[in-house]
Amino acid sequence: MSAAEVWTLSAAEVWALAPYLALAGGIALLLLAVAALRSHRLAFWGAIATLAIPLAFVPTALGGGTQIVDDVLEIDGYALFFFVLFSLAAIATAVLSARYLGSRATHRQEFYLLLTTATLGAAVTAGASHFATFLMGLEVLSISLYAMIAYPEEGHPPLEAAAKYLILSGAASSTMLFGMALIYATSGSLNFEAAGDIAAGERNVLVLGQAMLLVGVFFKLSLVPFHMWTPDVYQGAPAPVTGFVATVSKGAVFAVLLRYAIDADLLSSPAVGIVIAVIAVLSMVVGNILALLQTNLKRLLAYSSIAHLGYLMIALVVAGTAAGRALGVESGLFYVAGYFLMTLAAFGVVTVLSNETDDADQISGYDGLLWRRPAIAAVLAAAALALAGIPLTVGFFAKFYLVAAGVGNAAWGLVWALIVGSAIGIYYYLRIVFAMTKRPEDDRPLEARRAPWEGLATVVLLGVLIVLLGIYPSPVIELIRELGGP
Amino acid sequence: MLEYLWLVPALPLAGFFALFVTEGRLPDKIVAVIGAGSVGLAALVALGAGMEFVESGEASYAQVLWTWMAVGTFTPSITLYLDPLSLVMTGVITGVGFLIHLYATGYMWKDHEEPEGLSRFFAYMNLFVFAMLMLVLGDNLLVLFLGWEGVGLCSYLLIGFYHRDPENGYAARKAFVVTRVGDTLMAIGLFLLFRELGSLDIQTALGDAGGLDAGMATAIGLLLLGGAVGKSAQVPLQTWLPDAMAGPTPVSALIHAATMVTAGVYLIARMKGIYDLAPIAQLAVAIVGLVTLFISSFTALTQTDIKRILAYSTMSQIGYMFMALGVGAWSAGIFHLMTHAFFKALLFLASGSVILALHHEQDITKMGGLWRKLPVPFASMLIGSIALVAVPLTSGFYSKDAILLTAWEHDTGPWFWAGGVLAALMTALYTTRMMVVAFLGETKTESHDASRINMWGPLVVLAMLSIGGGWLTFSVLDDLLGAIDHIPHTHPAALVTVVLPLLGILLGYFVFSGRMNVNSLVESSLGGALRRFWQSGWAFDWVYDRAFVKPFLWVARVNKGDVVDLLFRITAAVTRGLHHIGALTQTGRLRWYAANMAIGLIVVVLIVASV
Amino acid sequence: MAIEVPVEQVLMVAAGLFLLGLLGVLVRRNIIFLLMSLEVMMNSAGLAFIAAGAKWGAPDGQIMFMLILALAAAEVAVALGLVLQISRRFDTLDVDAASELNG
Amino acid sequence: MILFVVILALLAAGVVAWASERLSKDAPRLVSIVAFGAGLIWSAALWLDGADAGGLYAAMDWPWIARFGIHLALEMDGLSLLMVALTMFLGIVAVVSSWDEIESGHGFFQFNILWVMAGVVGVFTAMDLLLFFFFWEVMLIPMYLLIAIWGHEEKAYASMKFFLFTQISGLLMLFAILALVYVHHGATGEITFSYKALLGTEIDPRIATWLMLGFFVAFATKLPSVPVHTWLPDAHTQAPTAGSVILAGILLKTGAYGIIRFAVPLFPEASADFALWAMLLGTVSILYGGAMAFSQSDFKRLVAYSSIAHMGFILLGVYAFNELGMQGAIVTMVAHGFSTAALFMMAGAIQQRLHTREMSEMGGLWTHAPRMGTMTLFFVIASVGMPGLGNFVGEFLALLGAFQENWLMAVVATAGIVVAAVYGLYLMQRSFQGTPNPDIASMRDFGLREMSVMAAMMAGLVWVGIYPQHVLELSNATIQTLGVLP
Amino acid sequence: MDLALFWIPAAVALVSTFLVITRRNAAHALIYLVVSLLSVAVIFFVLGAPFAAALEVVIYAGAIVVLFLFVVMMLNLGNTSVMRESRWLRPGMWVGPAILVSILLVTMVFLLSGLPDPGNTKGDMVGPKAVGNELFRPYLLAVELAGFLLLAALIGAYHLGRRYLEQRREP
Repeated sequence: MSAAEVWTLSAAEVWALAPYLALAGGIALLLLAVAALRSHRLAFWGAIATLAIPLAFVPTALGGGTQIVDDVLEIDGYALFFFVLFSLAAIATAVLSARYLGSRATHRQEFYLLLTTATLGAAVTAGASHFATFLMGLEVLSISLYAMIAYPEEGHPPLEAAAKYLILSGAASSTMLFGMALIYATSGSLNFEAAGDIAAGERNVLVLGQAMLLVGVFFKLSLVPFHMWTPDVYQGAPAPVTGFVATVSKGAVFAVLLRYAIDADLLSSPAVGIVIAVIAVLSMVVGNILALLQTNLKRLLAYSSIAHLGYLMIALVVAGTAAGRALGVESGLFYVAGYFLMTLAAFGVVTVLSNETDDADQISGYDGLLWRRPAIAAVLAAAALALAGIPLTVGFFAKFYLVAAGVGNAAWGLVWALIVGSAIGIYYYLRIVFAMTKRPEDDRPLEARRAPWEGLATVVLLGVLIVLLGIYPSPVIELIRELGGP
Repeated sequence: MLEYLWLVPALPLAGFFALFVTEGRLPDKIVAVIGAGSVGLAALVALGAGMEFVESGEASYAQVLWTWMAVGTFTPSITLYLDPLSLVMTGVITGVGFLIHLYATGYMWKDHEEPEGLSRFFAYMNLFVFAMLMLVLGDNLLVLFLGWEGVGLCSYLLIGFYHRDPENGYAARKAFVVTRVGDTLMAIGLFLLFRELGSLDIQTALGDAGGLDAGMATAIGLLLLGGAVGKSAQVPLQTWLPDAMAGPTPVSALIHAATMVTAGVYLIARMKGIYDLAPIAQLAVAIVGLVTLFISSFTALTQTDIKRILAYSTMSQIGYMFMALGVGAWSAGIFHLMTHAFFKALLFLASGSVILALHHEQDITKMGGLWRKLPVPFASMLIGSIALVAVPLTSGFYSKDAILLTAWEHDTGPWFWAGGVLAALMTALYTTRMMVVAFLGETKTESHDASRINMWGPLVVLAMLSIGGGWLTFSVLDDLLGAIDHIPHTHPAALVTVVLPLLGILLGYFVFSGRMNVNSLVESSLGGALRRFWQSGWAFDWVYDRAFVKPFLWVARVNKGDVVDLLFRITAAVTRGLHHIGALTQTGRLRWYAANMAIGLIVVVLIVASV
Repeated sequence: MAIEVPVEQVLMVAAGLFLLGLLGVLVRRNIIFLLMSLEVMMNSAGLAFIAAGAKWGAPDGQIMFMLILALAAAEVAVALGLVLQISRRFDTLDVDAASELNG
Repeated sequence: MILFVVILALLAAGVVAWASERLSKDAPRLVSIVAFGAGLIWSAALWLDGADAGGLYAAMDWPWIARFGIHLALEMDGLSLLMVALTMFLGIVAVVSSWDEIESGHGFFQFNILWVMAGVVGVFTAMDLLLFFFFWEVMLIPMYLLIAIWGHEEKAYASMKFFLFTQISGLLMLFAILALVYVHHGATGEITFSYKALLGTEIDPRIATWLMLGFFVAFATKLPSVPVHTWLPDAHTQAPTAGSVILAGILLKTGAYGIIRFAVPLFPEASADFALWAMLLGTVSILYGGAMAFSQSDFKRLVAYSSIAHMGFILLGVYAFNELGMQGAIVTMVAHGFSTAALFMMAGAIQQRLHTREMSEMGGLWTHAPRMGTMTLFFVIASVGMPGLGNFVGEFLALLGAFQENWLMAVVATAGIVVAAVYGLYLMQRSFQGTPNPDIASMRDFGLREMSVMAAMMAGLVWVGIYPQHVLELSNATIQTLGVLP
Repeated sequence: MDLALFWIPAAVALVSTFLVITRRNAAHALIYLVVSLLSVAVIFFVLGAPFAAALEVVIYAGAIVVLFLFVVMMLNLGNTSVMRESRWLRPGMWVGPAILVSILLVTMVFLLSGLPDPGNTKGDMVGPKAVGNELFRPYLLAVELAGFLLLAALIGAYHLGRRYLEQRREP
């Protein structure tokens, strides 16, 4: 192996890697810039540029078809879909955070660096086809998140949330690593696909490894019974970061799980199928029930995210079968995209309405919002209804897609659980809407805090997208179909 | 004139419409003119049409107005059908109806609670006449049912005319609901009829009725009887009629004596073709009539309210009509219907004059010696009474006589005759009691007769009809309804029917004027119990109250919150409980969270280890 | 120097270490000890990778171990930063005492 | 095309109405009235113009979501036209009935009314199952808001209950729709939601029963039928008058329409097997609804329960599987729309004047307001089933039809007309008749505005009552094409 | 006999790890942690991974534990904290977790013993060169990512630690 070979990457691989390289390079530049000039404005716009510029390389990367770089990173339409999704979510988070963090931290520059590294980690995770990249991507994301969650310089909740997340996530990561090691011990390769080719006799250890791997993944996806950190972390974390955790972190883990499930033929083991089904059903039911009477909006959304990830498992189960692969992946991607919009919108509203010290996380604080701030209230209503799966919002088609996938592949139990879960879910989503429609009890002048225009613009844009895709989802559906599966 | 037949129902309807739309803003005089005039005009048109019809010699005349609805083969049309039966009914309705309307213009002049009351009264009355005319003229059972329900509605509205008194409202609702029970049976009868014969056109259906098997015919006959029983206040649905006397007296005269309550008789007569095929049903008609006749005449004997006496009397007289139809005296039944309309309307109107003169005193025991002060009402009452008792040569005599003589010859033997005769005796007794107690004896109250021509005029006309109606119309009816089998009056049975009422009058006079002491009999424990039993109308109300009303009210009270909702409330409560339990698990304790992850790990590993 | 060892024995030892670490996480309240337990767990995963790598005679296991090493270092760095903040803001290292979010 | 334009026009009118709030508080309702008036004129014009050879008055078919073969297919045949015209008419009634009631948020109020109606028009014309479901749900949210914002004391509970019931049952329908589509897919290899394509699908009888039940439950809940009726009394009682009018007049009819258009024709055999049970439910509804109505002391609640009883006739008629029953059901839909809307309007008017719905606090109102008394009397009589008025025609035909099919059920159901008399007259007695309540000094009677609407509804009832042929002819065309009658 | 070479350090590792999680004094626990890590390093060596063994000693036992030690000293976790630990660490608290962990142990051992032949490690040394070759070719991206991992940790620790130091100065 000569030194020349080490750096041989074909042009196609380079073009495929270009978005990632651009992002990584951007981070490096941003680090230098921030180190040299401690300016918030520079950091902010630098971060926006770092996140936006790589998007310009995506079309070319797509044009090159699927490229497996170094056997560790599979850059295909699927990975790039998530790349774009994560970048956009990160941009939204950056915009929302700018003013939010202003009153909570004297130095905001590092936050943008962490945001970009987290995005890089997530993007890599979504493209991982190998345990090394899986691990590294996920941990780059996680390590960044710990710091982002604990970012505010005062107050207990962010610290507590970060500590809980770090310790439990560390334990989960260890479990996952142990699982990977066991899989490697049976398969002899760290590549995802290798695990699929194991002889039947070796399944015992493999299955144990997969179980431990799944436990780690379930934790990151906050599925029952590995969900308990979720509400505490969501509540304690700064609102925009919560939005980021709820979307990008979950999305990345789901992306890699789906790819792993397909590459390693995970569902061929009936035991794994049962585990996923049980966990999914539990998540749908428990998540929704826990959210039922919750009075804290961030916690409520946390519980709701537990349920939503449970729903998403339907896509996984369907995609795991040969017959349902295409539909399952499509439904999963569409759901994730929709879920990103709704969740970001919801947490965006929380962010926009938060004041200098406290997050707007009490539902009672939303009383009469419709009459004070119709636009913001409309966005939150759209988000809540989308989460509930009501038509005219993207949430409906997302859920429709899942049910269609489930019904199409006779996953009756899961579909029923989804119906039951949604039924319970309607109650608490509507509670949010109802609170906003309340008439002010007395005639006190309605307080109208000034909302930051950039935050407002962001949430309104998200709200408009929720509704637009709720009316005409075809473009996104067609896009996803063209991208193809992992 | 026959082509203007549609005007007969249309005129009262127009009257109703005019009064309804103007919302009582018309002066009372114009209201009275519209109210009574529309019926009067209808009567004139009916007279003209009737005369033309009789002259034409046709068996029937049908005027098709429009097809009500057309659904598949179900195409009931709104058609007016004139034949002798409906002609007689139309005559009674418009004729007697007009007289009563006229009387009411006086009776109701100041006797209403609201300024627009008079207008409302005549609107209802006109609507009633319209509905009643549709009932008798409709050529389709559905149209008949329209009239049938319409008269029920107007009856409800008019009984509750004085709506501020909740008692009246109760009486009105009772009347409507009880008759609706009958209506329901009748509706079911219509369903069955349509299913079996494929049409609700009366003539078509009767024409095809030959194809019915006897059981079906009996079922239809009994169901229609159910409807008739309700509307005509026969046992067992008779309880509403005495309470219905809460309405203004002209209402009692028109609706609850002359016309509406006889609708059942009309229905059965109209559906003769069915009953011909169903002897059992026809026998049931006779039995219902006899039982009602019996029960109500005993009850009448113990009442003290003059209008309630007349109400029970009405029931018993309709019982005669039912019995007539049941024993096959079709013409005689209708004949009695007509004569009864005359004399009972007269009795009611006259009693109305008395009541008005006594400022709404209706208790006969508080009257007395009125004959001197109220001569015209007294004379009218007297004439009405003798017709009611069927003193020979009055109209009531001819009709009742015809019924009893047919009953004598009934296949089952003279049982119906015997019952009828006994009831005739009772009729004489209670009528005499009423007259004696109210009009003879000492004067007990102040009174002044304020009636004017529009009130006593109708009394006079009706009195003449009550006397002469019998032989005046006898031959006409014969032509129209087919000859009544006359049994010579020398027959022993006929003799009894002639003599018995007279005996009754004598007995009654002696007993109730105090010349014959029956106190010991009345005050014995058995006598007292019997009297109370009769007075309560044979305890029907008591039984119904406990059997139907109380349980229904109990259910309504207990289940106000809707027991079905419990199902959902419990579901919601369980879900909420689960939430609270679940929320307890979110302790915030890191080690507890980790422990749950460990448990989860164990479960997952155990699942994969065991599968 | 290297010897042949049944892989499952090594894996069992690794599992033992892993579970001891887990036990520590489950029992200890002091956040410092929790972090030490986490280190133990990660180290056990590293051991498992080394064992698996040794089974196949490939360097991949060692490479994964090195990545884990980096991860452990990174995590400890951030975690200890957090510990400093916690001890200042909560005035305790007891994770139960520093627990205000629940429900 | 025109149908879509009409729906869009209603939606746009909603936005205009909301925006016009700034001009004056009358502007929004004028916008509504103009919109509904134009809609009514348009329906009348279509009617006068007559149907084309296929029995259609208007039709369109655009692709919407190609992935699932979902089309924006709208068609208007006789039944649709009838229901749309009723919708437009009751729209006007609703606006007038809440003229004085709404104190704030005029624009948003009218917005919601117009959007409900837009959804309803969509429901009545959709020819694609998913589109139908879409509209089915679209009409929910504005209705929910109408109750939740402008409702009375228990609005939170009532609006939530309304939403949960309809939404949960709707989920079952969605499930059934998807399952049906996949059964069709299995048979033909084509994924389509087109109503006409799915009509003749061959389904395993056992599955067909379950799918039919999915539809039936959704429609029976909306109808509503015992035992899923309990949302209705609460929703009606708490809704603002316009809400009650729309709910009773139109929304309940969508359930009946759904049964006639979808549940029965899509699953003719399963429905025929189920007919006995459906008729039983109808009968129980008639009797139980009537008994419950009598139990109530709240004016609106009583009327609400009476609606349940009336809707029982629809079940009875439709499942009689003959022309008489079907026509009876349809006429009942129209007539009940008028009579109950009027009674709710009356309830609203009384509540607005006396600030109570408790009949124990009324009594003798006739003295103060003879016009209101007369109107109440008229519509009570209509709903009691007086011949000559529309309700009678419907109920008689339904019973007559049912009797052909199952005489026992029809006989028991006929007893319902006695119960109707009991509660109807009791309502009249306790509110308008009886001793005048001394606490009520005076009560404003109806004015020209209310009377003109009332007169229109009276005319409608009489029209349907004495010459229902217009209605029957319109619906007959549809009934014949449904292909479910022998 | 060869297996003793494996099992002796393994036993030391297990015992010392047990002592780590049961100590009350953080400094003592850290010493045992070092012992545990060193034993694992020996196992690495035995298994033919000398480079990993070296890294284990240098980075784990060296750098990371030292980092811990710094913090323990900075926070001055002396005798009071030992007493506090005794209070927090009641014997009863061990029962539940111990049961859970035992169940896991039994299941994992059961599953692991199912590893089929050939179940032995190769017994070959995989030296630094082999590792390096792999590391900088197929795993280059992973290495780059490790860099970003450490970068993120650096930024995070810097942010958190700076605040600690700044805020300490304030009062």
